[in-house]
Amino acid sequence: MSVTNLLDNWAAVRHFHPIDDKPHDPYKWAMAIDLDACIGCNACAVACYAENNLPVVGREKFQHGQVMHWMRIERYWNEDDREFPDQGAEFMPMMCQQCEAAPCETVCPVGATNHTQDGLNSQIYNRCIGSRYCSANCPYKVRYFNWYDYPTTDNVWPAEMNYQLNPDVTVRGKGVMEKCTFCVQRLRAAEVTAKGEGRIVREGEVQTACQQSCPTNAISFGNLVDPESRVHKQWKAQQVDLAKDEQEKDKQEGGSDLRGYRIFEDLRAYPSVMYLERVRESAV
Amino acid sequence: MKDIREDIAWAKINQDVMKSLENPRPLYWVILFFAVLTFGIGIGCEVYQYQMGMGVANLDNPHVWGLYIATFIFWIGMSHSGTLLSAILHLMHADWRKPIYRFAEAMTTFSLMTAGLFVMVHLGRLWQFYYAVPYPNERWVWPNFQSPLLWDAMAIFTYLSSSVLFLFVGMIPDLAIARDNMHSGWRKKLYTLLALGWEGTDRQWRNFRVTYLTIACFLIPLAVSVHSIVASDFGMSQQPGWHVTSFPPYFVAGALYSGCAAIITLFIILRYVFKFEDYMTLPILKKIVRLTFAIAMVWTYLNCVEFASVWYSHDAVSKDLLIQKMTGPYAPFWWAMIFCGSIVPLVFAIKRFQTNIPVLFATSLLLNLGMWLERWMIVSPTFSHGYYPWTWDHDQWPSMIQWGIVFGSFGWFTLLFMVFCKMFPSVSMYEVKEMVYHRTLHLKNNGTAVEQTVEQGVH
Amino acid sequence: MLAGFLMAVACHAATEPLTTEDALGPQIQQPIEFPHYRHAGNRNPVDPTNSDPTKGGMEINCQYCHTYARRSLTAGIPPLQKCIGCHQNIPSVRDKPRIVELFKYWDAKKAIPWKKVHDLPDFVRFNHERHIKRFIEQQGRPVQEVCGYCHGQVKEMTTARRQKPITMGWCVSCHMKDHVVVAKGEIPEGGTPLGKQDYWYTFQKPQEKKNAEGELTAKGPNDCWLCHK
Amino acid sequence: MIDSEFDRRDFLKVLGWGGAAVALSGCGNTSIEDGKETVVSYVQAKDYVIPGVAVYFNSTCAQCDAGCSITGKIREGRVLKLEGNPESPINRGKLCGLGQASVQHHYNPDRVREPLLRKGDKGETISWEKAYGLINEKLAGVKGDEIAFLTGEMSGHQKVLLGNYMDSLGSGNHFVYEAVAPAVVRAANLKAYGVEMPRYRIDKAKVMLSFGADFLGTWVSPVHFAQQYAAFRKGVDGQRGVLIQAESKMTLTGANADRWLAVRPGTEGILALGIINALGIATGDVAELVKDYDKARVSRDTGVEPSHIDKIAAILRLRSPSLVLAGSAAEGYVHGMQNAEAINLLNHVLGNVGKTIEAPVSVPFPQLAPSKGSTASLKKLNDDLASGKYKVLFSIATNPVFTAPASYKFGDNMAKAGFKVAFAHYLDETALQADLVLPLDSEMEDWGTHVPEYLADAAQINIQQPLMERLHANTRGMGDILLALVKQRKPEEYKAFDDYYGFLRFAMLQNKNALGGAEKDDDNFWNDTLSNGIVKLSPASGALSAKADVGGIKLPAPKEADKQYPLRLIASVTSNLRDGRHTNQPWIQESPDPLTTIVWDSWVEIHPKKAAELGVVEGDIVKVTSRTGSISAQVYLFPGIHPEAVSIPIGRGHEAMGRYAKGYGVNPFSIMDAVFERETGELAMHETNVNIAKTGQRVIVVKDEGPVGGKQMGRRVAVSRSTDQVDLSKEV
Repeated sequence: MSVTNLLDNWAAVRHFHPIDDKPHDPYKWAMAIDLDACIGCNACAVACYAENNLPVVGREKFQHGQVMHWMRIERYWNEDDREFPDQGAEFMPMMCQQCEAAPCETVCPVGATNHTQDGLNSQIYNRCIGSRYCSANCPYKVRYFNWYDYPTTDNVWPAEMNYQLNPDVTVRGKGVMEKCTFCVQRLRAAEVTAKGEGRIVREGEVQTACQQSCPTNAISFGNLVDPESRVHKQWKAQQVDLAKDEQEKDKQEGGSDLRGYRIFEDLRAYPSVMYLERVRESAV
Repeated sequence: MKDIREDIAWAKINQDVMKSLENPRPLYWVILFFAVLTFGIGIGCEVYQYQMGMGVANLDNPHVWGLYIATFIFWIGMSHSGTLLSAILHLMHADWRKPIYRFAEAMTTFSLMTAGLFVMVHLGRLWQFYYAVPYPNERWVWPNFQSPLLWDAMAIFTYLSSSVLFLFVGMIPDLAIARDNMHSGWRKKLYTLLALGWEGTDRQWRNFRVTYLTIACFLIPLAVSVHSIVASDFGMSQQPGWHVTSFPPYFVAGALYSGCAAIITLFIILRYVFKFEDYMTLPILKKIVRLTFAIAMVWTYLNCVEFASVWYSHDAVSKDLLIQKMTGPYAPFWWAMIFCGSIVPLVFAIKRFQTNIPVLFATSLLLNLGMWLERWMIVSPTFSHGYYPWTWDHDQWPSMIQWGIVFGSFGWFTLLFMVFCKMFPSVSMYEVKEMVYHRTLHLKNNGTAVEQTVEQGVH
Repeated sequence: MLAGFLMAVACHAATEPLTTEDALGPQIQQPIEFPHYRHAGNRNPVDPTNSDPTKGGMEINCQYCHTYARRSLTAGIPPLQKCIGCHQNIPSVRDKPRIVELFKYWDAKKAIPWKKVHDLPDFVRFNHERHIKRFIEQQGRPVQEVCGYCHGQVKEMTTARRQKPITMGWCVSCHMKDHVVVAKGEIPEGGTPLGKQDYWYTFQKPQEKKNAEGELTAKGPNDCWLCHK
Repeated sequence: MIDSEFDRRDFLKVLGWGGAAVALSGCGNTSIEDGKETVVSYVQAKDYVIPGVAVYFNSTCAQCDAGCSITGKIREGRVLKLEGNPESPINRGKLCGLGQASVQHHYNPDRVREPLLRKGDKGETISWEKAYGLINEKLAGVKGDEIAFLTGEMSGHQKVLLGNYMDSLGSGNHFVYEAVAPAVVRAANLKAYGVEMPRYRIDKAKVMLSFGADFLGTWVSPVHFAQQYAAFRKGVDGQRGVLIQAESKMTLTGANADRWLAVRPGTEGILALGIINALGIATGDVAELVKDYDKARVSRDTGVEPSHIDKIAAILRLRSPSLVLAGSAAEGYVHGMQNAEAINLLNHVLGNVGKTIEAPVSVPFPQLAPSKGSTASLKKLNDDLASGKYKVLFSIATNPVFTAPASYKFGDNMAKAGFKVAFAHYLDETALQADLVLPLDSEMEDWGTHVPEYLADAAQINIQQPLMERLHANTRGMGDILLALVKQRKPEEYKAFDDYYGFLRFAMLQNKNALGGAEKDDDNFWNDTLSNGIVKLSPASGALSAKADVGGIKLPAPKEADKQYPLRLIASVTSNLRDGRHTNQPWIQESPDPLTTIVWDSWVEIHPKKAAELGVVEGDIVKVTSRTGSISAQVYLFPGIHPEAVSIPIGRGHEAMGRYAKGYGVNPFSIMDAVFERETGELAMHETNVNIAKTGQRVIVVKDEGPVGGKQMGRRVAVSRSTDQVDLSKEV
């Protein structure tokens, strides 16, 4: 640990932005969520609780806004003053967008949140000192802080319930930040297996918990670099470019017939999650 | 009006100041008692928070920062006026600063210490704070040098160490006086130790002047940069209401403002408690009041600049936030901030109030309240009305624990400050003598013969 | 000022990981003092054909007993059944006190409560499988050497004792070295001349420039999320 | 391997492997298992048991009756997570939140762990031998007619065994009760299509018109339908399917509709006839029936704008095939049957029968087919109990004390039975009333077979098998208990079976050939069966006897508002809570209601317009009073409800059951009037009228959405557009 080492490696540690000379290779994990297919059933959110050892905080803490759902389903209504929401609700699964130029990463004083070369925004629990700057700087507000020590809190994991905890995921104690990881434990397991076999992870070999449970396949997840992956095809079909802050479809005059978009694109965080706009029939 | 009486004898100066180390008015003990009490409450709250987790402060996702950060900025800001008085005015040869710069510098040091506590209190895992310190470690990991929070920690630490040095160096001649005035006891030993063998020789004086000047020069850019860095905690982020270019000067102005207001408060208290009426004179108070008024107007101007730039920008989100501050759940506090910060100082423009101690005391407290509210209004509304509408306005109101720690910090500061004033000469004796001497020179030059009744002083 | 000071200290700091006095950890009392030297130790150097255990070790491959290591991130402890599998056929040592103890556990169908020696903190996940694949299977290095990188000369011990500091800096120091990449195996379709090795390195492709011997090298992954998740 | 015999139970032990310590660890000083010094190793281990590597076993989800197949992830003997089994045509690898939460049912700290015998107000722990002996003793001298069995929907070999036991007792009193069941729709379907539950081919439809069928959330087989819905949205020939939902209170399905119509409660049938009228393609009887239902009248009665009726009729005419569904919103009235019939008539008129409504899959083993639940059965049981007909009552995994309308006074009537045995997972409201409580295994410890009511492609038998060792030593599988009981009666016939596992294996092997295992030997067949988790049978389906029968359809005019009780209470079924049997699973409690995002509590949904009229705002505690009783709950202003109705979800308001359920929310069954559907005798769940009074209290509603509600405030977060602006054909 010398300054040379610091100077040599710093840029490598800190920069995996979508810049031309640093292409993602062989992996860039990304997602596409079809809001037209999403029915808002919450299966993904519960699957996330099961996979990632999320604590159930209980009514009182939920009221204080201390809930820990990495994946939340937002429900929006039409905003014109109709008497009834006669085109239904808009459901919006929201989790960490794994931004390429993540606002959270640069501000962490201890470097507990970093960018990995496979395009994930990592969160290292044991490095976190709980300054919460990352959450303060997150435009999507998808980071969740352990306000209490849930492992020792009554009725969070009482006896036997703790048998359900996933051994591949750390159970977080008080004072650390956490967030959606794209089920990194599954990704890493798949990557390591693939490396051992001298190949890259195949499409469909690894699924996130939310994707796996989604009854309508609204969530697709995969390697954006892999031309065979569904995610790659979807992003391409929607002409959404990871490295751009304004997509082709937004530039077209009079709008386009594409429906892929990323949230708050103009903030230049380059999120890794593309949403597909919800569609409603014009004939009824 | 004269800043100080020119007929004041050097021996009397020593006598008066040394008396402050012995028997202050009873009010001193009352203040000290309350300081210990509130500090105790604060400690209790912090221990509870440490045990239970940050949740007891009633912070939430996404409202992750609250009064701790606001009060942290408040204390950092408070520290700036000490430097202004002791260093900037020193370089500008403003003589009137001489009787008051010592306690102002002490205020700088102690408010920085208090601010430093908030960095700790705020951390979710206080026991791991050393991860943020760049030192060679067995983990082979550096902290993140990109983070304004890390700059912040370093800047504060640097500022604190420099301020302590500055305070201490400036005190050496006076410590020697104290040493010589004490006959025995632990205090004598303490002063002897701290006076570093000061004899008042020419050579010592020469070196002293150079050292003092050097530190003063070093301190000024440091002070400005410290608060600019605190401002960049916000300015460097992407959030509406924070991502403002004018934040560094705005923060510095705010810092000087609250610091000056605090100086007025402490001026009045010390003047009474330690019977410093001859040194902390009303004309000096008047000068600080005028200075404060000027800074208040600068702050008001910068406030308007911020509003205007938000208003005329095309940033709908920031604009939204500004409207929300004025009309939303934080509106009472926001308007209170405007009232206390921009309307109340108008009192200072009225000549008759410029030396009216009760009015000034009340006003200075209001100004500080306003400045504290300002920091809160910078921190909190952005959380409850940021980019993402789904997470807005989670009725976040600080819990008693959070308030307890905030009040505890005032107790801690007062405790340190009051103990300092009782332990060390809070009026710089050698500089007051200098001031008196300048005064007589001035009179002489004007051809008014004043009979020198100066008896031989110590130096 | 302070930062400058620390910088200066850091500049002077050695590039080697810091180790402390107690890095090796205490000698832990195990329920049965398992003689690693007997099982894995070298054969009698004087007479290599002599397999008399009193004269030397039996050179049993580490992976013969520690079978889980190559298949899982956890190395695990061999099931008791494994010990018995051999020892029920070795009547000569049957009445040795340690073997008697072993059979007591077996008869009671009770697992031996082995104590942890290489006890990583709970939030660290070291992957045995990957390291074995990388160095033993793909690079063909000797098993005892590879295991020894972290576990030391176990073949000379009774019950194992920690031999390396196993701190994060120590792990990282190895990951920052240039390790030789051996190209072997056939070139897969669309692959590179490196053959199947191409995807060994998630975080760093093998370097273009070769080392002094003309071999390709690459560093280990430099990603916090590989071990902490 | 020393022990080569295939015995599943041997290795499913809970082993505290070193990895388990990792599971319970945290950061630094927070670890639960900090300081654990020993590595726990195996004595013997199967080849495929590798510490740190998960094994997977297939089983069946028992959280609802849809019969989704699951794959359990097992590490070191602990089941960690459930996924859908991709081999099942019902759920095709998917699993809903409720299914995911069933591990929390299994590990629930509030499960009953010992057989309990009532001693005054307390339960005394007794042994199983004593419990069985007691049952035998109490049954002595009791006539078969005096014994009643109350169960939920049952199928498979457990049903067979229960039948055998009942036969041995000479009792025919099997009451199959489901608080939430499409019983009226079944009856209407039987009339319209000749089958109770045809196969709905949502994926083949181009337009769907659903009258309150919450097929995405709660109705019949939601995971299966949700998958079909995804295909439906992708469209047949690239034309995106159009969903129109008509109901008085928006369901999850309604929230996904292209057009949601707020229908005045009870007028769904009128709307259906109005649409037939507007279609103008009906002839004969049907045309005669609908001729009075012109747009103006229908619009007046139902509150649906005439322009919408036109548009719907137009799109139904234009795009074929379509699919019309009658759901719970239509059936919950006195005239629910007529509503459902009128709606089914639409399918006939549109010619959907045979296209999107197909004949159901027939199950070759009728003895395994499910006995379908209804609410009428509970009514009958309740009446019988009230008359003191039964001396012994077996309640098997049901909770009628919680879900029966308060006016039944079910608890009091139940007390009239001399001896009440409850097979229970929790000490719920019903178990507390029982004299003897028998603790059941969770579905992750138990053996069983299930045949779902709604089958997808082909007939199938779902296998339920233990995913791990029994967590508590003294719980028993339902099959094991039934076997022990039937052995008391017929020891000779059942002496070959040590346990239910033996019975099940024997029974399955006996039919090996019919189950497609003709070429395999017994062990292979059995192992394959267990490893697949499903036995798929060859597809066999008949044709529907499609006839448009208008006889009996006579819809009443919408009711005038009751002066004293002006509002209609809709006790809604939410996708998380269903009938409240899962409320003690904390993931379910904390998973926000999809529409209101409320957690951990009940609420009263009121339309904002109505709320303004009543002067209530969000968070006001209001007293909701019906003729039967009153409850108090917080108000939530919900735009998706007809202003003449208020809605309270069922499932919360438990007074017992466990730490996560007890004391959260209110139970709308406690104010539900006992009004019944005229033809089927089912409880009419939407026929309760209520009034609302402010209590003056106000609370903060605990929910996920912020106080700006579902507004985006001009931010581009969730974006919508209409079909004429997009080109879906190019999508992948």
